[in-house]
Formats: sequence, C-alpha cells, structure tokens
Amino acid sequence: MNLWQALEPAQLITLSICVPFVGALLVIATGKVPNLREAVTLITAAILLSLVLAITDYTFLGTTLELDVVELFPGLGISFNVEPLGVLFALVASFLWIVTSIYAIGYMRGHNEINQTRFFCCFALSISSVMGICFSGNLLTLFIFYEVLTLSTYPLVTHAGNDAAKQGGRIYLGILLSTSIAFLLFAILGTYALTGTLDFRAGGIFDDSHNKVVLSVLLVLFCYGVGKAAIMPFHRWLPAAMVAPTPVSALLHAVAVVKAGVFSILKIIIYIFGIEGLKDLVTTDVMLYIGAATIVLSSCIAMTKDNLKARLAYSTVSQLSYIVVGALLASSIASAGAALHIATHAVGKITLFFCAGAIMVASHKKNISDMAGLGRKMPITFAAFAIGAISIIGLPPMAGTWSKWYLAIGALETDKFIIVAVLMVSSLLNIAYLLPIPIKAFFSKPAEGAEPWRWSQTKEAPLPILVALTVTSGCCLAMFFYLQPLVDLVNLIPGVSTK
Amino acid sequence: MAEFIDLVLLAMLALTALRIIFLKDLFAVVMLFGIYSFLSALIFLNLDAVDVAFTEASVGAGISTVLMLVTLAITGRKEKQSTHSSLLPLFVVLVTGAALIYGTLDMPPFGHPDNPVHQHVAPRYIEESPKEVGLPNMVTSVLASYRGFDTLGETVVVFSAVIGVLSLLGVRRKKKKDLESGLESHRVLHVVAKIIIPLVILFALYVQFHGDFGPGGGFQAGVIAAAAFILYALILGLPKAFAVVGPRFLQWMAAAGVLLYASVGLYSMYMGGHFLDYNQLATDPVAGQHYGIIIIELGVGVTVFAVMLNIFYAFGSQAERSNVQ
Amino acid sequence: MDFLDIVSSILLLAGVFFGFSGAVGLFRFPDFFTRIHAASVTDSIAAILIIGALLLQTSFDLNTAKLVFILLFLMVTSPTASHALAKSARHGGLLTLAETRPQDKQGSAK
Amino acid sequence: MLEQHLAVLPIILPLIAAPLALILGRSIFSWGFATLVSGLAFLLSWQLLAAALSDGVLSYAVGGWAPPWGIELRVDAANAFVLLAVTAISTLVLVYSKHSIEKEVKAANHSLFYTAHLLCLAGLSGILITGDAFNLFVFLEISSLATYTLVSLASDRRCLTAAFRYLVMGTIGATFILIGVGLLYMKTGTLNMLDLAERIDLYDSSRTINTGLAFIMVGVSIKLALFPLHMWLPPAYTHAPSAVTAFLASTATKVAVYVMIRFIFTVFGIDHVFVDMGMGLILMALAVVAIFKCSYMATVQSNVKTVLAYSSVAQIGYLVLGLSLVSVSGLMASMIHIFNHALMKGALFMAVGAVFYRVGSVDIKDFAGLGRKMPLTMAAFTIAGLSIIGVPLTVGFVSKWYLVIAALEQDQWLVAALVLVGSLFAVIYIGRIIEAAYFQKLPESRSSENIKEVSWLMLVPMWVLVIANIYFGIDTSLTTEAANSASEWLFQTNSMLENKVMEGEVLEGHAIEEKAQEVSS
Amino acid sequence: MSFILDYYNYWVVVFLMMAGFYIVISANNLVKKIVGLNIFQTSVFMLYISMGKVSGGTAPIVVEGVTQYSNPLPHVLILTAIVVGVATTAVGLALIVRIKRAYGTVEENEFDNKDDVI
Repeated sequence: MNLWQALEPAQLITLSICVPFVGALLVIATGKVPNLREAVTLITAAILLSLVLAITDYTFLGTTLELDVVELFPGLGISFNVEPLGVLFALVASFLWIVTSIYAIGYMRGHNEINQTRFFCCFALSISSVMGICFSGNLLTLFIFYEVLTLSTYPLVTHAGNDAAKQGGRIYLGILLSTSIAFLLFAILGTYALTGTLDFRAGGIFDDSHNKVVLSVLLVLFCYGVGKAAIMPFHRWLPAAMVAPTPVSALLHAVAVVKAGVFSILKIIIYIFGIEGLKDLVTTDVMLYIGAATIVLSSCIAMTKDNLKARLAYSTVSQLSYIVVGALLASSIASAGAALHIATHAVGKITLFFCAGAIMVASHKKNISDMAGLGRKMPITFAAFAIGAISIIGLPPMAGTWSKWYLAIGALETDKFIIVAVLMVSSLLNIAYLLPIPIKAFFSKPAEGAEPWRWSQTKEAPLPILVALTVTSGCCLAMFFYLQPLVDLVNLIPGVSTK
Repeated sequence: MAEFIDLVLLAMLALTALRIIFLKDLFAVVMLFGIYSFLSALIFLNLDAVDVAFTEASVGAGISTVLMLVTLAITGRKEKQSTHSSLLPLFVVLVTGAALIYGTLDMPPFGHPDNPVHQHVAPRYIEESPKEVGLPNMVTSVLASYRGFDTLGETVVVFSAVIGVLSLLGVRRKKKKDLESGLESHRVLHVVAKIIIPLVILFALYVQFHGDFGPGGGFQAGVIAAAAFILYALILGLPKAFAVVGPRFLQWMAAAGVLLYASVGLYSMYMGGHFLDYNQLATDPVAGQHYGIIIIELGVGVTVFAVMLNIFYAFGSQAERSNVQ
Repeated sequence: MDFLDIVSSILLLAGVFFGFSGAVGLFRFPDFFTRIHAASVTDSIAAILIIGALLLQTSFDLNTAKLVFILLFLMVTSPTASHALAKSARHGGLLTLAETRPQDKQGSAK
Repeated sequence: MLEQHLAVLPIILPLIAAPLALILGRSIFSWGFATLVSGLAFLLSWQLLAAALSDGVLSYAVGGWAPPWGIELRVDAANAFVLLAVTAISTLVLVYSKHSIEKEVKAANHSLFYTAHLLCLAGLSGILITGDAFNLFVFLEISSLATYTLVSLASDRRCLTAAFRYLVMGTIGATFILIGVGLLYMKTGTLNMLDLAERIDLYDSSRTINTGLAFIMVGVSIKLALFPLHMWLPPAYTHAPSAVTAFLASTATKVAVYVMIRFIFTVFGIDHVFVDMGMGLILMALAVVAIFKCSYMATVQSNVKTVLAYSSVAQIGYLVLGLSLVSVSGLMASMIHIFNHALMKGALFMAVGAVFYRVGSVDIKDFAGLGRKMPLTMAAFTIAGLSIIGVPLTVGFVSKWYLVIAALEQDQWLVAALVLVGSLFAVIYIGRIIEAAYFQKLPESRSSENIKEVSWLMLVPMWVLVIANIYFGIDTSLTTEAANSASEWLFQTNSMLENKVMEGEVLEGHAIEEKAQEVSS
Repeated sequence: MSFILDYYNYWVVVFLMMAGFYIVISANNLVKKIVGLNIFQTSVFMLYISMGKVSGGTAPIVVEGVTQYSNPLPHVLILTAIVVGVATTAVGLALIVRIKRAYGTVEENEFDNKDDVI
C-alpha cells in the first residue's frame, strides 16, 4: 500500500496538501484543453489517495507524523500532527474525490456547464484545504484551513452566476464566515488566553483549574462557531448551497465541507476538551438536546421538500447532528460511532447526490413528484439510490447500520434514553422521506401531462456518472462487511473505543 | 498702567469679536477683523512682545485682510441667513469654554515673575543667549538658533501655502493689452506710490538686517517687501508687476529661500556639527552664530517675500478675471 | 514741569480733540464725502499734533528721527489715501449729498 | 557621518527635496526625483529602525543645543516602526501615482503635486521623530497644509468642499493642540516632551494640566478622525485623487494615532491619563462605537472609496481600542495594526484607483464584471479585502489576533467579542464589491469600452503591498518584534519616569549643558 | 480681588477664543468661517503672550541696566504660529475662490448636494 516509502514520513503531510494545490494550478494551466485538464484532475486525485494510504500505513504502525511549517505568533504557528481521526476523514475525502472527479466529468459535460476550469480548480483547492483540516496540529491551523475551505468553495456555490446562485452564495458565505469569525475565532482566542496553547492533545488541554462556566460558554461557541456542522439555527447555508452543480453538492456538501464541520467539532471535543472533561460542563447537555432537536426537526422539514436536492440537504443537516450528538454524549463508544458515521454517511449520501445529479442530467427533473415511473427508464440510478437510502436509514446490510449501532449503544450507556428515542424516530422519518422516492420511481406510472416525446428519449445518464454511483453504492454494501480497518483506525483515537 | 491699557484693549477686542459674530456684511466683518488683528498687535506690544506685535500687524492686519478682501471681491459681500440651528455650536462652545475656564483656575497668576515659565528653560535664553549667540534681541536668538528647526518648519509651512494656492488658483500670465487693469486714472496715486515704494523696500531691508538688534527679522521684512510690490501691482496693474517680478521667478525664489536655510544646516553637518549648528560656521562660535542667523534670516525673508507676493498674484489674477467676466 | 512739557501737553490735548471730533464726524455726518472729510481730519491734523507732541517728549535721539519719519510718511500717505477713496467713489458714480437732493426739495427745505 | 545624523535625515531629506522638485518643473523629472527621495527616506528609516532596536533610543539635538533649550529629535522603536510604514507606503504610492495622477490631476499641477507629496512626507516624518511638543505642531501644520492641497487637486469639484471641510476641522484640531501645549507650557515652563513628562508628574491633579490633556486629546482625535470627530474624513478620502487617498489613508491617521500614543505614554503617563482622568473608558467606548457605526455606514455606501473611507474610520476604532486597554499587549496590537492597516488600505485604495483609471468611476455598480477585464487589479483588491475582513494568513488576521488576545488578557471579554462581531461588517462591505466584480456581467453599455488591465507601473506597487499583506500575515516576526519592543519601550519609559518622581528626584533637564561649557571655555 | 487681577486676562482671552470658535462652527459663509478661524487663533496667541509677560519687565532685547525681561520663548512660538495661521488662511481662501467658481456660492446652505455641505 505504501508507494512513498522513499520519503520522509512527515513530508507526506506537506505533499498531501500541496498535491491538490499544484493540481489546481495545473488545472488553470491546462484550462484550454478539457481532456488534459480532466486527466490532471484524475491523476492528482489518484496521487493524493496513494499519499493518504501511505499516511494510514504509518498511523497503523504507530509512527507519529508531525510538521511545524511556520510560526505565525510566538510559540504558535501552522503545524500538522497526524492522528487517527484525521486519517479517517482524509481517507474518506481523498477516496471520494476520485469518484467524484469521474462523476463530475460526466456531469459537467453532460450538463454543458460554463466556467469548467474555475470549477475544477476550486474543487482541487477545497480538497487541499480539507487535507489541511484533517492533519491540523492545533486549533489555529484548523481555523486557517477552515476559512480557506469556506472561501474556496464560495465560487463553486455561485457557479451558475445567476441571481439565485448569488443569493445562495451570500447566505453561504455570510453564515459560514460570520459564525467562524464571531464564534469560532473568539472561542479559539479565549482558549488561547486561558491556556496559552492551542495544540490538540490527547485528553484535552483544559484541566480543573479552569472556570467551568467559561468552558461551558466556550463549548457553545465552538459548536456554533463551526457553522459547517449546521446545527440549528445556523443550518440555512446548507440548503442555500444546493444551487451549486451537483458534484459540488455531492462531494462538498455531503462529504468534504460538512464533514469538515463535524470533524472539527469531534476533534475539538476529543483533543481540546477531552471526552472526560466534557462531562462536567453544563452546556454539554444543552448542546446535546439542540443536536437532537436538529435531527428530528430537519428530518421533518426534509419531508416537506419536493425538490430532491433540498430534501437531501435537510437530510444531511439531520445526519450531521448524529455526529454532533455522538460527540457530545461524552462516551467513548458514542464517539467511535460518531467517527464512523463520518465515513458511512459519506458514502451513503454521496450516492444519493450522484443519483440526483444523474436524474438531472438524464431527464432534467429536479422535483420528486415528477420522478414517478422514472425508475424503469433509469434502473441502475434508482437501484443505487435505494442502496444509498437504506444505508442512510441504517438498515442492514448497509454501512450506515454500524455507526448508528454504536451511537445507540453509546446513548444507552450514558442513560440518555431521549437520545435513543430520537435515533429511533429519526430512522423512521428517514424511511418516510427517502424510501418512497425509489419505490415510486419503480412502481408508479408517470404523472399525467408529462411530455411524452421527452419521456421516450430519457435513458440512463452518461457512463462516468454511472460508474461513479455504482462504485459508491458498492461501497455502502462493502463497508457493512469489511468495516474492520476503519474500526481499528477509530480505536486508535485516544479515549475512543468501540468496546 | 500697563494693566489698565491691557484691560481697555481687551474690552475693545471683545466688542469687536461680538460685533463680528452678528454682522452679516462680510466687508465690515473683514475690516473688523483687521481692527481685531491690530488691537491684538497692540496687546502684544503692551505685553512686551514687540516682534510678535510687528508680525501680527503686518500679517493679520495686513496680508490676511488684503487676501480676504480680494476673496470678497470674487465671492460677494453678504452672508445669507443660516438655516441650521445655532444651538449645537453654542453648546459646543460653552462646553469648550467651560473647560478652559476650569483650566485657568490652577494657572499661575498673570505676570508673576515666579511663574514656572519664567523659572525653567527661559532663564537660560535671557541670561546666556547674549553670550552664546551674541545678539541683543533674545527673540531672534531663540527663533533662529535655539529653535531654528521650528523656524525652518515655519518657512516650509509658508512654502506649502504657496504650493497650495498655486495649485488651486494658478497665476495666469496676461498680455499687457488684454485688459486695462490698475488704477490708470489715479495720477496722484501713481506719483505717491513711486515715492513710497522705494522707501518701503528700504524699510524692509532695514527690518531684515536690523532684526538681530531690534524687533524685526526675515519674516516681517519679507511681508513688508511683499507689501511694497503689492502696492505696485494694485496701482499699476498685475501685468506690469509681472514684468518686474514674474510668478515663475517668485516660485524659484520661494524654493531658493527654503534651500538657503536648509543648506546652512547641511553645511554645519558637513563641518561636523549637528543640523543647524551655527557654531561650526566659523572658528569663533559666536561669529558662527552670527553668520548663521544672518543667512537663515535672509532665507526666511526671501521665501516669505516670494510666497506672499505670489499668493497675492494668484488671488489678484482671479479677481481681475471675475471683473472681466 | 518745564516749558517743553507744557507745549507738548497742549499739542497732545489738541490732537486728542481733533481725533475725537473726527471720530464723531465719522459717525454723525450724513454721507460718504462728508464722512471722509471728518476721517481725514483725524489722520492729518490730529496725527501731526500728536506726533509733534511726542517729538517734544524725546531727548532728540534715534527715536526723534523715527518719529519724524513716521510723520513724513503719514503726511504723504493719508491725504493720498483720502484722495484715492474719494476719487474712486466719484468714479464709481457715488453722488454728493447736494447732487442727490432734488432741486425743488432743496428749495422747500429752506 | 550617516549614523550620526540618522535621526534628522528622514525629515530634512524630503524637506529639501520638495523645493527642488518644484524647481525641476517637468512632471516626469519631479516624479522620478520624488520617488527617489522617498525611496532613500525608506532606506534611512530602515536603518533607523535597526539602530533603534539595537540601541534603544537615539536622541539628536538640532542646532547642537541640548534639550530642553534646543529642539530634540527622539527616535525609539515605536516611531521608527511607524516611520518605516510611512516611508514605505509613500514610496510605493509615488511609483503608483505617475499614471494615476496623469489621469486625475491637470498637467500644470503635476510638479506641484509631487512637491506637496514630499512636503506631506516631511511633515509626517517630523511629527513622528520630534521630541518637542511645539515642533510637533509645526510639522503637523506642514503635513496638514500639504494634505489640503493634495486633496483639492482632484478634477471633481466636490474635492474642493471636502478639502475645505478638512481644512476647517484640521485647523481647529491643530489649534486645540496648540492650546493644550500652551497650558502645559504654562504650568511646566518647558516644551521638550521628556522634560514635560518629568515636570507634569509634579502637578498630578492640576486642573490646568488636565485641561491641557483634554485639549490635546480632542485635537489629536480630530486629526485621527476618531468618532464622532471623523466627519471630515469620508468626503476627503472619497474625492481626493486616488493616489492621495492611498497615501493618506495608510499614513496620515496612523501618524496621528502615534501622536496620541506618544502623549499618553511618554508625556502624561498612563496613571495620569487612565487612572486619574479615566480616559481609558471614554476612548474604549468611542472606539467600539466607531467600529460599529462606521462599519455599518460602510455597508450602505454606493461609492467604493466612501466605503473604504468609512472602513478606515472603523479601523481607527481598532487602533484606539488597543491603546485604551493600557497593557503592553494592547499597545502592541495597536502598533501592529498601524503597520498592517497601512498595508491593507494602501493596496485597496490603489486597486480602486486603478479601476478609476480605467473606468472613470468607482461606484459599486461600475465594478460589475471587472473581475474578467482587470483580473490582476481585482485579485489584489480581493486579497487586501480578505485582509480587512481578517481572514487567516493575512495581516488583518494578525492584527485582530493580537487585539483580541490583549482584550482577553484584561478580562474584557465583551470588548473582544464586539471586536470580532464588528469585523463581520467587513464581510458585508467587501463582499458586495467582490460579488459585483466577479459574479455580475459587464453591463452592455460598457462592453464596447476598452477596459483592460492597468500598466505595470500601477500594478507593481499594488502587488508589492498585496504580497506584503500575505507575507507579514505569515511571517510576523518583524512586525511583532518591532511592535513588541516599541510598546515595551513606551511602558518602560513611562514607569521609569514615574519612579523618578516617586523617589523625589527631579532632573533639571536631562542632559549636561555641554554647549554652555563649550561656549564659556 | 487679587484672584480677579491674577486671572482676568486669561478669562477675557478665553472669551475671545470662544467667540472665534463659535464663528467657525456656526457661520454660514465660508469667508466668515475663515475670519472666525483667524480670530480663534489670534486669541490663542494672546494666551501664549500673556503667560510670557513679567510684571515690570521689558521687551526681551538687551538694554543696559535692565534686569527684568519678559519671557522670549512664547514670543518665538507665536511668531511661528502666526505664520502658520496666515498660510492656512491663504489656502483656505484659495479654496473658497475655487468653490465659488465651481458651485456659484459660498453659502453653506446653498450647496445642492447634502454631501457637499461643509
């Protein structure tokens, strides 16, 4: 698995951040020749995956990978430190980037999108900053890459350039930047003022000497400061960002960006507060129940949405809060569930988005009510959709089962029965808003008044799209049976265990 | 007696100021301002500040008033009724005034020889400067030597003023026949002016070089010399004045004055002293001080003359333009 | 108090008197030309008398010379200034009191 | 020779160059000469900073007269640091101004422009370096007069009223300073700042001294456009020629802030200003209001220069906030922000000037579609804009970091939060412009116009500042070190002075009367 | 009584300053504003000169037999300040002339645009 043994291990971090960045530059350089440009994207993605695999190798071997790049403030700078949680996230992101790139090529060409060079360039930039978030060694580094991620995805959101896209972009940037500057930066600075350090340390950096009230406030600030985690009421940006092209929604708003959010929260809780330290704080429970409320409420909102991408977006909001809840339960097993959910939800949700995009490319349909009977024309797409939906719901034999399982066990362990109930209700709601879509598509007749000539021409989406969604839906299935490597990885996280 | 005169003059000043506040006729306002300046010059004289009185009389009552009058010739002489409320300004002024009155309460008593200002720093000027600098006029010693850097700054301020005025108004060169300017028909004025102007220039030179011993110096001399040319320009018209000293030449002069001043400083640096250290100018420090002061006063005089005259040219050519229109 | 002092005081008082009357005239006279007449009383005769008085107070040194110069200067400039003012006013079309008063009114006023 | 006179050279170099630039007459010569001189001044101030960092303080007695009788120039880390920023910006702006001025100022006035610029630079350097309270007033007036001239040189008639308003306000401010200095002089008999500091402490609760303090503070506040005395600034910055705005926005108010720092820390002393007079709370409140009110005003303007002008007033709030925290780190945050804000605003105004150069207007609607037509200019604008917002890896972030940390150190959690919330406004007002530039189409009416990138002479200085924005956002060692030693130095002098008085030891002047001895012997 | 004798000068000077200040901020006409500025500044000069006075002293020019001189330093400062004042006045008036040409008025309430009001 390790193709990079010749290199100094720490340099792998540099490379994994630089490779997508260089890729972005090359994309600009080759912008005039689309085939070459797409080749650059794919090759970059492949190199990145191999790098991350190599890092994973080292992580399992127990090698610590650390790198201090530059000192911004005395004793504080951009530094990287590889730890298992980050590796998990990096694996998910880099693997899905390849798949998404394949998909994006089909989608962008099939849809005749404008500004494709800008699109692929920003895409690579976002991946670069996601890698930075994964491997960040302190809060400052995390914050910096978090902001870079926000800014580099902004052009992707406003890609269409029309009024709706600009409006969406404003909400996106407005909420994400505002929360990060007003809350997250404030919390980081507060942490720094209290402890004098921002390093991620096993067991957290706060100790008993710190005022619990202040820490409680900081926890709230951190949770809301990471606006990308979309905890209500700061979730509006996520549906707004759905104006972006579907590959963006798929990778960034189902995987990279939102997962960067919950990953940050998870990382902050594990390495800044410490899972043990969390138990003493008043606001842990408050935030826990807000997370639970987010799960239920956004599922309910998802039911009312007819636009497929909007429904999926609210579904994402709901699923993100699973991870937040898992982290805030302050138990090692729930945290493991949360970490695993990053991976399992990612493959599930990306499948769903791929399908939504495929439907859009093939039949130009956005609304669920128009999709009745479409399953017969696009069987592969809707089969994949069904697999993804089942994974999200958490039914065997799909990947989502495991993470929900651990979450539920964690909730039971800590005697938070309300959370258990919420998980159950939410699963039911998931069934109610996701499963009808493939069922109707396969078993209903097309609605009256549909355009017959168009209907007859509809067929499966282009090959790259089909390949991509087959791969991800296959993953949903495979991860149910072969989750062990990931579980091992999660068990390496200090204070977290599946047992 | 001095206190009594002081009080009378202050009362007159207060009346003048009050009158200015309420008058709407700007011509009268400007004339009253001239009177105000002149009265304050008298106060300065009464308070032993002869140099300041001299300057205030020539600048405040002289140049400033002339410039304001020329401006009025262009802008008109009536102030319109104000529309906005005068309550806010009144409030601001009352607060500021109250603060100042509050500040006066701890002030050292007026005219008392034991006041801190007379105990620290100044005694050295009074006791040592005749020996160190060698001039009887302490004001000139302090101005040109101890605080020569301030005076360099002052010269540069004047220079900046001409830069500002020229960039705003510019001086238009006109052909002589373009328009009839000056006061052609005033025979008497012509004759008298021809008598007086040389005398005024002579007086300016006296003030320039006598500044070391009595009140006066480069600044006052420059203003007086400029006044002579202003008189010439008023009576014979700007084109003729331009023929005597043109605006372009005046620009050069203004620059040259500043450079003359600064070059003294540079030379003293070259001789191994600090900037503007006149002791280095000659083997005998006191003689060096003397040379230095004479040269820098000349620089000040040249710059001030050139600037004041050039500013007048700029305003004058604007006023003539508006007369023609 | 010697003789010179007495002469000087008399001159001074006379000067003050003329100066004062000039000021009164400036306020009380009806039109421009009459007022300029009053004003020129102040800066001609009053000034001469006062400077003359001061001359007697000096001990005939540099200050005397300065005063003489001031006197000469005033004697040249102030009549010229009054003249220039009056002429400009005339030039600008300002009429005297007699000219502004209509003929018949002049008759009835008597 | 050079080392000996290092302190006086940055003042007299532009001072002497100004008349020469006028004599040169031709626009191109004046430009080249002024740029050269400004560049030399930059090198000198670099030397000066190095010397100040290693030696602590450089004192220079002009005319060879020992202070307090003569005028003293005092260079320490603090003013050398600000001077470095001022001369650097001046040089870059001069390079930039050649084309910009050709477009915005009529040809006859070009050499006057460069003369006035040099005069302004000389004035600002003088304000920074001088150690004499009255000399400060003189240099303040040199720079102010030059500034009024510079503002009024634009072709739009509104620059005239703006300049007049500036002149009236500025003169009132200067007169207030004059009154304040007079009151201090009356009570102490000296004008030398260090000497003043020693003697003021003898009269801790004197009403005259307190009034003098108040007048100086109000006067300086007018000059630095502290809310609510900022009304002159937005019109002046909006209507002045772009190069002038770029220069003034990044230097003039900064120098005024330094004057305030100097008066508070080395003349009056912290205890006097903050403990006895309670100025800290007033300044802090005004600063916070300035941040919010003016940031809000910036979001509703349609002229981009006005937007940035209001943003400047808001940023002045940050500067004042830092020093009102009364701590080494707060002062350091202010010093860093003085430098950093100069970098950001310089770049922003240069970019806006470039747009004006090509488009002839700087309304937000005229920015539509410029992202494609002028990619380099708009990229510069975007990066500098992100810096204003305070995005990491830019200098804006560094400033904000230190400011908030300083506030937190003093347990001012509310202030820290307000600072961050206030900076959100920047997201809005910068966002509006960037959105117009990149995500709106060029209007039909303009598509025929030949809008293209500006020449390299304008781009290079702009990008130097942009790169500085990023460089000093990553490698903060230079700014931090200089600002830190500057603020520590200011605090040290302050405590040193206070100790002296507590020990009852009042110095008669602080130097031996070498001069007097020389003469008598 | 001695209290009043000690301070009357300052108080009148303060009154004069405030009169000038009031003219600056309340006047409608720009020329009058400049006149106000001048009065304001001239009055400040009086404050300085007042503090330099020594009762029974003479002008600071060395004369045989005189020992009590007034303080020369304020005189020097004010000489400089007067020059600064006239420089500002000249630039201000030049601006007024240009404003008159550009707008046709120098009255504050006659500017069409609210932004131009000074």
